[in-house]
Amino acid sequence: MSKFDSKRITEIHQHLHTHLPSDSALRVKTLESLLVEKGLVNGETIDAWVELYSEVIGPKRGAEIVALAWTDPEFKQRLMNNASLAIDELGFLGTATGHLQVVENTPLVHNLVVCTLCSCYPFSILGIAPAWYKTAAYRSRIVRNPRSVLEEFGVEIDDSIEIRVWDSTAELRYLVLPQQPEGSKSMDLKLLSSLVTRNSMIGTDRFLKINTRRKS
Amino acid sequence: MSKFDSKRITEIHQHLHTHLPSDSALRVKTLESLLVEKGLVNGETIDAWVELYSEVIGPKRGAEIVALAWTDPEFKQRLMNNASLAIDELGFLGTATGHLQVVENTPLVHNLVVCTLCSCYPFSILGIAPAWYKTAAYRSRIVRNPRSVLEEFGVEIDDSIEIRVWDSTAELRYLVLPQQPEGSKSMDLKLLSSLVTRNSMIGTDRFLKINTRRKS
Amino acid sequence: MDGIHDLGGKEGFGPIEVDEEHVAFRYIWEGREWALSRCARAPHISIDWWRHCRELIQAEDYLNRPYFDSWAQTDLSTYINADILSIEEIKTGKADNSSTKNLPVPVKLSLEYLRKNHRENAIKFNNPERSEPSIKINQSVLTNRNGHSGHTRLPQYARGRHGVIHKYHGAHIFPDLSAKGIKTYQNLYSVAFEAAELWPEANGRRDRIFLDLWESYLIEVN
Amino acid sequence: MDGIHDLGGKEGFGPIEVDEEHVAFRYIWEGREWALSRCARAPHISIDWWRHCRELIQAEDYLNRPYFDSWAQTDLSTYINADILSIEEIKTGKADNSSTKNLPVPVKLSLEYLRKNHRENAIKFNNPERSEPSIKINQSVLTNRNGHSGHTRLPQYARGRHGVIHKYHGAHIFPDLSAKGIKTYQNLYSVAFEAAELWPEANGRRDRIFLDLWESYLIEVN
Repeated sequence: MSKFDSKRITEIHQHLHTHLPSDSALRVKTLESLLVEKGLVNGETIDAWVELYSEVIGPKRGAEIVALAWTDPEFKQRLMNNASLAIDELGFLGTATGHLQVVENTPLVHNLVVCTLCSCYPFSILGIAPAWYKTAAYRSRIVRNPRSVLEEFGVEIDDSIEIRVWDSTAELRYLVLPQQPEGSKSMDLKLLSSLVTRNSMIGTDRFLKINTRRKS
Repeated sequence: MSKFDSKRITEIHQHLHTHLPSDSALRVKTLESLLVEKGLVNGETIDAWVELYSEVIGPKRGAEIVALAWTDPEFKQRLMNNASLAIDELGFLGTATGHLQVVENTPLVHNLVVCTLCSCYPFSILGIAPAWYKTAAYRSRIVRNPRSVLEEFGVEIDDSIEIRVWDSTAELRYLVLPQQPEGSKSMDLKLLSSLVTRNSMIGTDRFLKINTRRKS
Repeated sequence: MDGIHDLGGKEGFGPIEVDEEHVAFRYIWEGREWALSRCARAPHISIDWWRHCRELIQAEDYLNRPYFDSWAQTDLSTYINADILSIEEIKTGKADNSSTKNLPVPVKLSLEYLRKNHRENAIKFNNPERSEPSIKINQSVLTNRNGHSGHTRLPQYARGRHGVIHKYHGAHIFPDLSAKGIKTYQNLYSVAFEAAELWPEANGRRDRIFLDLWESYLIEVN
Repeated sequence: MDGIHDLGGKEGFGPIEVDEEHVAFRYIWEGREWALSRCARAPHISIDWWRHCRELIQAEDYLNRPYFDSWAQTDLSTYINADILSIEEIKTGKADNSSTKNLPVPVKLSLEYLRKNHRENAIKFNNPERSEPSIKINQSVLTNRNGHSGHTRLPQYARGRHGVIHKYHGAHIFPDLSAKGIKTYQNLYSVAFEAAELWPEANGRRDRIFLDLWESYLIEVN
């Protein structure tokens, strides 16, 4: 029997629909405890992965990449040419960034990232994706009505600016390089990276400010 | 303000999603009691409509039409030409049959009816549609995989037979005229109509039998 | 609109419950909702606008809530939109009668009356004065590639596809405009599509799918 | 497959919750599921087969259940399919250890180890030996009109549409076959589409949508 049989998976999902507890926490507990009991995963390794993505890896990494690109033209060049190689210099290469593409905002261009078919995201530099990024509402609307979605995020984009929506349909992940805010030229890397919001690296934020620190 | 504003309806649905009780019976009770209290509907008229479609109007009417078409070639001719006029002779004209089209099964053709966009159905001759007819499963699959759907209904259709699926996208309703079963030539109208299943008039049944009475 | 209601050909909806008990209404509330939908409606409503209001129900509710429940929600939305009911009234279940002073008083109709006069419910949607087709039977047509965000009756699965005119039905009310309160008539045709024209896996299958489509959905082709 | 997951351009999903608290995992179970998905997988699995298994979740569950919940269900389905877990074990929560005798023993990895070696999780999907594009930059292309019932990465909204080759990315694993356990490589391109080519209401809007598409999704046109 083929191990790649859609019909069998459909039947399994029907069984699961009937037999799984409706509480998500219980579902995951069932999966974890069975895998641990069967010796398929190590409980402490699971703890370490949770900690890694709760404490170590998050959008701060992306913000550091952006700040460096603003201040170091040679790094920026390497980043635009091959972002996977460039972030490896910083120790940020990892889950889902084996193929990474940076897309740069300019006065005339605004970039936005989505995955309409699932929820692809550059985990090792932005951490776990925000919940809205994974919703049917964002995935369905952003490719069709990017301007109205941006308005909901409080971002108004002039009609003269071209919006480019990047739908991550392959194993290529995207990072938006936002524009450096006015009046930040003299700031150091640490201060600069604190200006970079997570949303600005996905494209649902555009106008970074020098007097507000990262909120989201 | 336009009375035909999609955005406003979307907002209303969001309010309703939040504020309606989740129990369907309570939702309908709320609607009914408000309309009655406001003098917009008459409670006894509602009772009469329920009774009409519980007791009087149902697939028995369609079965009578079919039996008459089998036995009266002139009626059948009128039925195929203009089904709305023909069923009016029998007193069966009514809800959703103002434009009715009869499609006839033959040894080489099998007809099936669906409404992929909502759930259009010829109420005044078949009564309230069966629940499966209104499911996403039937509506999605019957236009694409009619043969596998028919198999689920226990109906096997030879590859040499053409399947015609009628998707009721307009205000035109369809009634399938099934083939008269072998060995029923001598039967009277009443007996003949008892052989006609509701599903055979939608197309999810094909092979009527003279020794089984209507089940569904 | 490219909504969840446009289900033709979509995959992943599982098996069909075929062994259903044959009963008009499984629950009392189903019958009440059916009857309510027969007795009263918001002013200015058309079947197309009502259908569009149903399509606009949130996708997850559309798929998960019972069928007649979605009718009740649709009715409620049209009454609220027409300022006949308010969210507040629906929350409390108590009517504020100020808003309905000028509406006609409903009549009491008996079962016997409804049975005898049921044919009055057979609504005609065609314009009998217009019955000249502008596209001939057997003519090849290509359907529009796009829909639009309003109500339309050209399903996604039949867009940008080649078919053949099978039958002419006269000029019928055009739903896309009717859903915006504008009553116009347009020629309506049954159009036949080969299964293989619509579905990638249907190659060699001699089945056909028929849709009733209005003239502006169609382009004549050679 | 033309499943519920193929959401691009679909209408009726309502507003976006933009004021979300910035937190990696809202609930403990979300973190556990994320971590589980990093630690173990059913044999023979590919990312494409896993995604297809997620797409096959019943549409109403796909829309209604929380995001990482659907990951857990997907994992469970792949383990059951690989005969590593059974429905019975999942129902009772008790493992029957007979089925996993020959599987490798999992190692214990510390946070420090994971942090230092995280780059090992950056998987490459391209074939570095193949890097010659067969379609030139700026070439006009037409996408396939149809998908198929298996896993594919050409969304419905971009089928049968004209675009322009924007960038070449080398030969990448072809997902449609990878989801069937067959590893092949095919040239991958970013393709740019004018908004007005995809959406009926976008006329005059100077926005573009870029998708990463494999060669066999594309036909060169003039």
